[in-house]
Amino acid sequence: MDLLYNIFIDPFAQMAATPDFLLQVLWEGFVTGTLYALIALGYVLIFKASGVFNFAQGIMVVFAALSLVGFYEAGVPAYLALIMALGVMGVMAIGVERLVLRHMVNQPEIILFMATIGLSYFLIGAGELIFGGETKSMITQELGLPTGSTVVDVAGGIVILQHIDVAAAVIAAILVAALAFFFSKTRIGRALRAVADDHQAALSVGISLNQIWAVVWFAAGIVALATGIMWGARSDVSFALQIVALKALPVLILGGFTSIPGAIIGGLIIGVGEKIFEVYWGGLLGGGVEGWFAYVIALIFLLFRPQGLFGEKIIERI
Amino acid sequence: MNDKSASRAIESIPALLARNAVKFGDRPAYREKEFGIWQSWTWSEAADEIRALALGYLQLGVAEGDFIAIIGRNRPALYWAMVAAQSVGAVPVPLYQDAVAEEMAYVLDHCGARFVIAEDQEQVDKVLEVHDRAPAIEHIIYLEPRGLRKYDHTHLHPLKDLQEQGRAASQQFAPELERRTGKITFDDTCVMLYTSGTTGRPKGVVLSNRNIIESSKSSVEFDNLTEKEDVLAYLPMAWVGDFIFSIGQAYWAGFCVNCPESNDTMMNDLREIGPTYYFAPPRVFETQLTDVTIRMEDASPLKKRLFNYYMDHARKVGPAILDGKPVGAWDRLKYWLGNIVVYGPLKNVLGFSRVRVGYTAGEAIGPEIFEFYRSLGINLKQLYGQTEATVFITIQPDGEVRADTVGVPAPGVELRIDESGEIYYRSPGVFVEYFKNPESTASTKDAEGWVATGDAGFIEEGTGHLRIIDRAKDVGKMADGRLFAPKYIENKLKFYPNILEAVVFGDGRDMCTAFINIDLAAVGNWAERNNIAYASYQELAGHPQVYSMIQEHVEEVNRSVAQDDMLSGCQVHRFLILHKELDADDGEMTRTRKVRRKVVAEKFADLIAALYDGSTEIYTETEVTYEDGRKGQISATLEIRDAKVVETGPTKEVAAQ
Amino acid sequence: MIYREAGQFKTSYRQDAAIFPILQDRIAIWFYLFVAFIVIPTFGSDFFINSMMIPFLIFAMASIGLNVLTGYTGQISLGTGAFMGVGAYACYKLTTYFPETNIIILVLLSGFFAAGIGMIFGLPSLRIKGFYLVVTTLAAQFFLEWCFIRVPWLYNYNASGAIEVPQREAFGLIVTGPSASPSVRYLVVLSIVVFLTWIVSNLIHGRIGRTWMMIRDMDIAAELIGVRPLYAKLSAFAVSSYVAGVAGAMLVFFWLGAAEVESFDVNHSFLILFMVIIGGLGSLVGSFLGAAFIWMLPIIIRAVPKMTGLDINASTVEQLNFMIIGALIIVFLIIEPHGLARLWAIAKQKLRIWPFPH
Amino acid sequence: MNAAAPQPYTTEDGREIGGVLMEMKNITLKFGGVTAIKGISFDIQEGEIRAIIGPNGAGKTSMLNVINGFYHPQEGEIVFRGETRSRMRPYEAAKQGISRTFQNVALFQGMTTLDNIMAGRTLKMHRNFLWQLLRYGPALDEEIEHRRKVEEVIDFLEIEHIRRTPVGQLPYGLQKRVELGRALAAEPSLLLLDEPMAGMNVEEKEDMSRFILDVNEQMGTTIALIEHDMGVVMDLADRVVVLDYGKKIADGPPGEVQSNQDVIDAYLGVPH
Repeated sequence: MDLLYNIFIDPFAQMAATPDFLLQVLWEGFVTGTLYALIALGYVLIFKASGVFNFAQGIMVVFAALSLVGFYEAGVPAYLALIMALGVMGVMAIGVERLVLRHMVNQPEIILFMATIGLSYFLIGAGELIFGGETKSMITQELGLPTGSTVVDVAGGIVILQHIDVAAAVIAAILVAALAFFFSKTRIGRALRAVADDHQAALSVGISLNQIWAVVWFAAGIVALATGIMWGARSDVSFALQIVALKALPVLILGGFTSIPGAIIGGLIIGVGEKIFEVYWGGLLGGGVEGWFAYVIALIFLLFRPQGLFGEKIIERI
Repeated sequence: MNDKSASRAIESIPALLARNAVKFGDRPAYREKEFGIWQSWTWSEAADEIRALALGYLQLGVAEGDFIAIIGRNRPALYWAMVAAQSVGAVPVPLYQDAVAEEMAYVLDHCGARFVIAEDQEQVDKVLEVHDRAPAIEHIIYLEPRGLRKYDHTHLHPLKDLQEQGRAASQQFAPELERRTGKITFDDTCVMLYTSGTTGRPKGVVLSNRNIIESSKSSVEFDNLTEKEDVLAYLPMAWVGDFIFSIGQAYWAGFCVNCPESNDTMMNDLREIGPTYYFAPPRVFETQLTDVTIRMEDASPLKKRLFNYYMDHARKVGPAILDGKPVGAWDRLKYWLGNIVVYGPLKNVLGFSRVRVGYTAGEAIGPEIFEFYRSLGINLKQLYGQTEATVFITIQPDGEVRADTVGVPAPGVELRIDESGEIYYRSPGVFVEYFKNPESTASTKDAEGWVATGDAGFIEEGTGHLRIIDRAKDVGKMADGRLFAPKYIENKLKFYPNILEAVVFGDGRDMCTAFINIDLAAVGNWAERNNIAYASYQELAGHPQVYSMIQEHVEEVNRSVAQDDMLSGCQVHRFLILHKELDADDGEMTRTRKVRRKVVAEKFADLIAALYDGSTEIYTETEVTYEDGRKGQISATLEIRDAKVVETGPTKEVAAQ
Repeated sequence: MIYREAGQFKTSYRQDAAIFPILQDRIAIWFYLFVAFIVIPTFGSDFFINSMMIPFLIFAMASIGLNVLTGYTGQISLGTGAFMGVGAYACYKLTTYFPETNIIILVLLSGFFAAGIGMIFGLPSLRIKGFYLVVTTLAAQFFLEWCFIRVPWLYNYNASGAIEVPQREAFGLIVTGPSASPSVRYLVVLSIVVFLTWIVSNLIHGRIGRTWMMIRDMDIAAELIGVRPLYAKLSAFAVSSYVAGVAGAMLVFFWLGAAEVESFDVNHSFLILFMVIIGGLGSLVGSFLGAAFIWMLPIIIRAVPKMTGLDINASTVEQLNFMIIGALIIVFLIIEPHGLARLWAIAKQKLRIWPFPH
Repeated sequence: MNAAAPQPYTTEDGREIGGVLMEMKNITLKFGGVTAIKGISFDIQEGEIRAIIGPNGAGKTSMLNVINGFYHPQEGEIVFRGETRSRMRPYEAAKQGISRTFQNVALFQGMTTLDNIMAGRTLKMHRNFLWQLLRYGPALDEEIEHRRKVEEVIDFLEIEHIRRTPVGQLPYGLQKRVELGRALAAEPSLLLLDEPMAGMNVEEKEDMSRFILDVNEQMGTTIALIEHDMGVVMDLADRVVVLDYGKKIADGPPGEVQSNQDVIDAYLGVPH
């Protein structure tokens, strides 16, 4: 009976008892979710345009952040370092297209997927070799991002809002809006969508597949850099982030592999869900459940709706 | 010599079978690749199958002296059908399976076969088609039931059922079978084989048990063949060679006959079995060598160098080592190395690893081709023979193997050359008669048993080896009286892989000219490597670069022919490349792929005229027969080229005369 | 070149269905076994046996496990490390409760626990494919990792949180623990690996292996022919996890001697996956080649600069190793998606038709 | 047009066509809002070659997919061997002896011809896991026994020379033949062929026609086939059902169907 009580009654009693704490937890979850959403966004971009499930997105985040910090530490002014880090992502996008994707046209998806695992290993090695393996802190202030926090009185208690978190949410919103604009209003954006729908059609209207890939990887690189900065500002910049980035996978399962809104909503669900579960139920299991909660949610979800929240039901033909 | 006294009693193939069933009871007698594996029958199992079939024949009413035609590719059951026929005192008549209906009708009618064993639906259809022209046929027995279910089965029987019935009626017919088998003697007919003569209708060569058994016995002893040999039966069953190798020698020595799965898998099956005793006409060796050359063209430069290096060495010392002649230790070591990296693997992929004795015959083999195989350490030899001689006339003993002779007289064979140069022989293998054709019999075989071969040749001084020049009737005189030996020139031309077939003209004329057939495999490969596009055989054959290449070959032959005083008049002055391949279906060749000179000369008279009237090209139309029997017309404008000849003074010819 | 197939013909399906139908291949296998069982223990140094051969064999075993699932059945998995962990922890618990039982038997038994867990996490594969399945195997990976930390019962409540291998004997020899000699441990590992490879090879060459490959190549057609995806996929998960579990148990008991969760983390899952990719999907030989390659590579990277007199520190070697492996994965996928095994097969084919090029 | 009542009949070449093997009653199949098949009924009789024809998008392949349980119809009944059900399941269909080939060859590309055809016998193999582990005794005996059957199929289809070739390397025509082999290996009582001659040259078509007729005649297998080539259908089929836009527009012997005005209109593309 104790167990049932601990599972079904006690957590809700706690929530009701300290609503301000609940709000704090929700906020924390929301911010984490935003970051998951951003990583997932990177995956979606590349998957939509090239059908590649880019396993290396996580390490791209780390790599982008490390370049930024690395340039700054080498004496480059912060904003210039930001631009240079963008340049690094651009070079990487072109490099990936030239050296990898171009040679793997028409390969099965699963082979491309494995190639990106190889790519992420390569980037881990290269990143550590260039920037060293030790943890670095993000140059938050130097970039002009807000620090400090605001205490808000709410529901008979307080909620602490870190300014950087607010900034993260705002930046994420801006990025999403920018991408939406890019996809619907610009020529290259529309081309990207055409490619996603039908490679042949895209080619027939004179769009070079190679260019598209480079552009889309670059876009994913920008998202990665933004994610890296936000994440770095909240914790530190380290390769451990690569494992955290894998959480984007369950996010994608929920949101679907090709849906930008799906990625965002999925990210938020996972972020908020795992935080709440950790705080209110994690203790029962000895804590640390954040590590797997997202995956198990995704697993359960898969069993009932394999095509994701926003995906269409697939009719199998033969 | 217990064997000898025992063998004296053995006067027929069924008697040999009975002996083998006891003596080699558990050794393999037949294998056939079917359903993916080599189905095997031991001698005692084979004896049982044959007996069942013989009983089945009896039940079907086969009488002594009946002819039983057998049509199909090499399969154990068809061999059994022949031996079973012999067991009941009937005469097996194997036919060429690719014969068109007309040929088949003639043969079936000529021998008056009452029974036909057909392999499958295709052959059954052919027999049914000609039934009205061969009315003696009463029953058709087939091997493969596929597609035949709907056929009227009153005169049609599956071989399996016949055997079943035979087994069931064993009690009833066994005594009759014993009686018939028991009374077969040396002088009874063993088999009748139709020769695909180069001219006229096929003739039925009647061979007695004496012919077959004596020939098999002496040839088995000649090469020390034992029951451990494996042969691959893939040559037409209607050909005397296959009968001797797959029945005569196999039964005498007790070795195993292996039948391939299908034509498509022949080479693979050859490789799997790895025969120890192997026969192939020169054409097969030639194709194979061409194939080796082509495949090696694509090899990496290093491998090519290695291959060429060791093949050069093999040509130098290989034959000598094979003949057991003294060879230096260093050369031996190098040959040993070569054997590891080149010869051994090559023999392996060709399926010749285990070949102990190999023969080629039927036509002259190119010296390069012959040497190639011998230098690899394959004991390839030549023999000279005929259906009428039950194969063996001359044969090359181990250690005396040369490309330019056909060996010494086989055991028991006497040779004679008459004043015109034609070769005559007399032996225990000399045939009984041509069936229902006493005139031909008389004109071929004289009262003392000497048989004219129709070939011209001479016995080499010192060695006693026979050398063949040409068909006796084809050896002619040119207008100025010089010797004209077309076959000799044609063979020289054909030794080039690019040339598949050549026909040389010049009898009674003042110069020699030639038709050339290119080898599509070799020339096609060459064209591919040189980026020469072509859509058809005809287009490739007419290509100027191909012409130039062939011209070089012709001129080279001319240079070599000029060396020989007697034949220097046979240099080819002008030639053309034919727009179609000479084909047995069009009657231009025999089924054994010998050129029918007369037919070709008549059919392409316009082309010959052009060769001699100095024109540089000629338009022609030709009738062709397609694989399915339909006929069509093809037309082409052919280029005629002059080839350089080496001038030789006329004095020598005068002297020679 | 060394093949002499002429005259090697099959007169029965039994011969034709042999796993090594060619005589020379059979000779080669006996030769490899001779080298592995006699030559290496006799002449190999302790370093060679302990640092190269034992881990190579264990990783090869794990690769075979993953290959069954990914290479033969087409179900990609990133949870191999965790399934190895299940085997290791299961074996640890088993030997705690049954200290007298032959440890080799316990190692083999522990695989069944991994198989059970593997089947549970394999269940979603019935409904989902491809990347989706990657996520469920990651779920297994992280959930199990968490278990290895948070369930102290699993490591007998050790303060260190690690499992430490006690000394155990089998057939009168000390086979585990610090005083077990490398040669003995090597021979035990080798025997298990050879035995299980034989078993897996049997499965692959029979009906079950065929149903796996049918699912891999075209699952819909397989289903319409009458393969039940449930059985096919779950049996693949079970066999795969069993083999991985045994490999995990061996990893701890015959090599590391002690282990924490880090030995079974997601990076090990990747490592095994790389071995399978580079070795060759759907090839047992490939699993050995891939394991040898990935395991030997860092050793070579370490050794080469030393020989040339360059001094490169350990972390640089590690990083170079990552880069090289990552790049190689890509290169292999571009040039030869079937990995070393295909190169091996091509080489073999070349030897069979030598001197012809094709 | 009324369907001919399922009466036993004798074909021109004298085969006895028996009772009804399978009957489709009023089948309707929808995908979302699209109706692929609208209330179609027809039957397949024991021993006959039944053709399903129609223009592109007429619902032919969907019909086959319903027959072997890959698609589940929203309405209607399927009677197979006297058993009525509202839907088939693929496994059940296979178990009941329905096997098929596919419009775009659906072979197991990574496996050899031999293994592909062996795969067709999966349902007939029963030796348990433990024997399979050892690949010895009963498991090996079973494997060999089925190998023998498979070799008969290989022999029947004359594909000995590609026995050990991975099917991915085979030309299209041969792949189709291997696929037929895989279906035959299951010794089906009803064989469904989805455009067995698509993409073949004349010679390959002739071969395939011969094989189909031989299968029907020698093994007595009932065959339902979809085919585009009208000539082929007229030669092969005993009875033809014609679909257009998911509806049945004709059903009967080839000659009769060929002269049917609706069929002519459908093929010429006359608007409805």
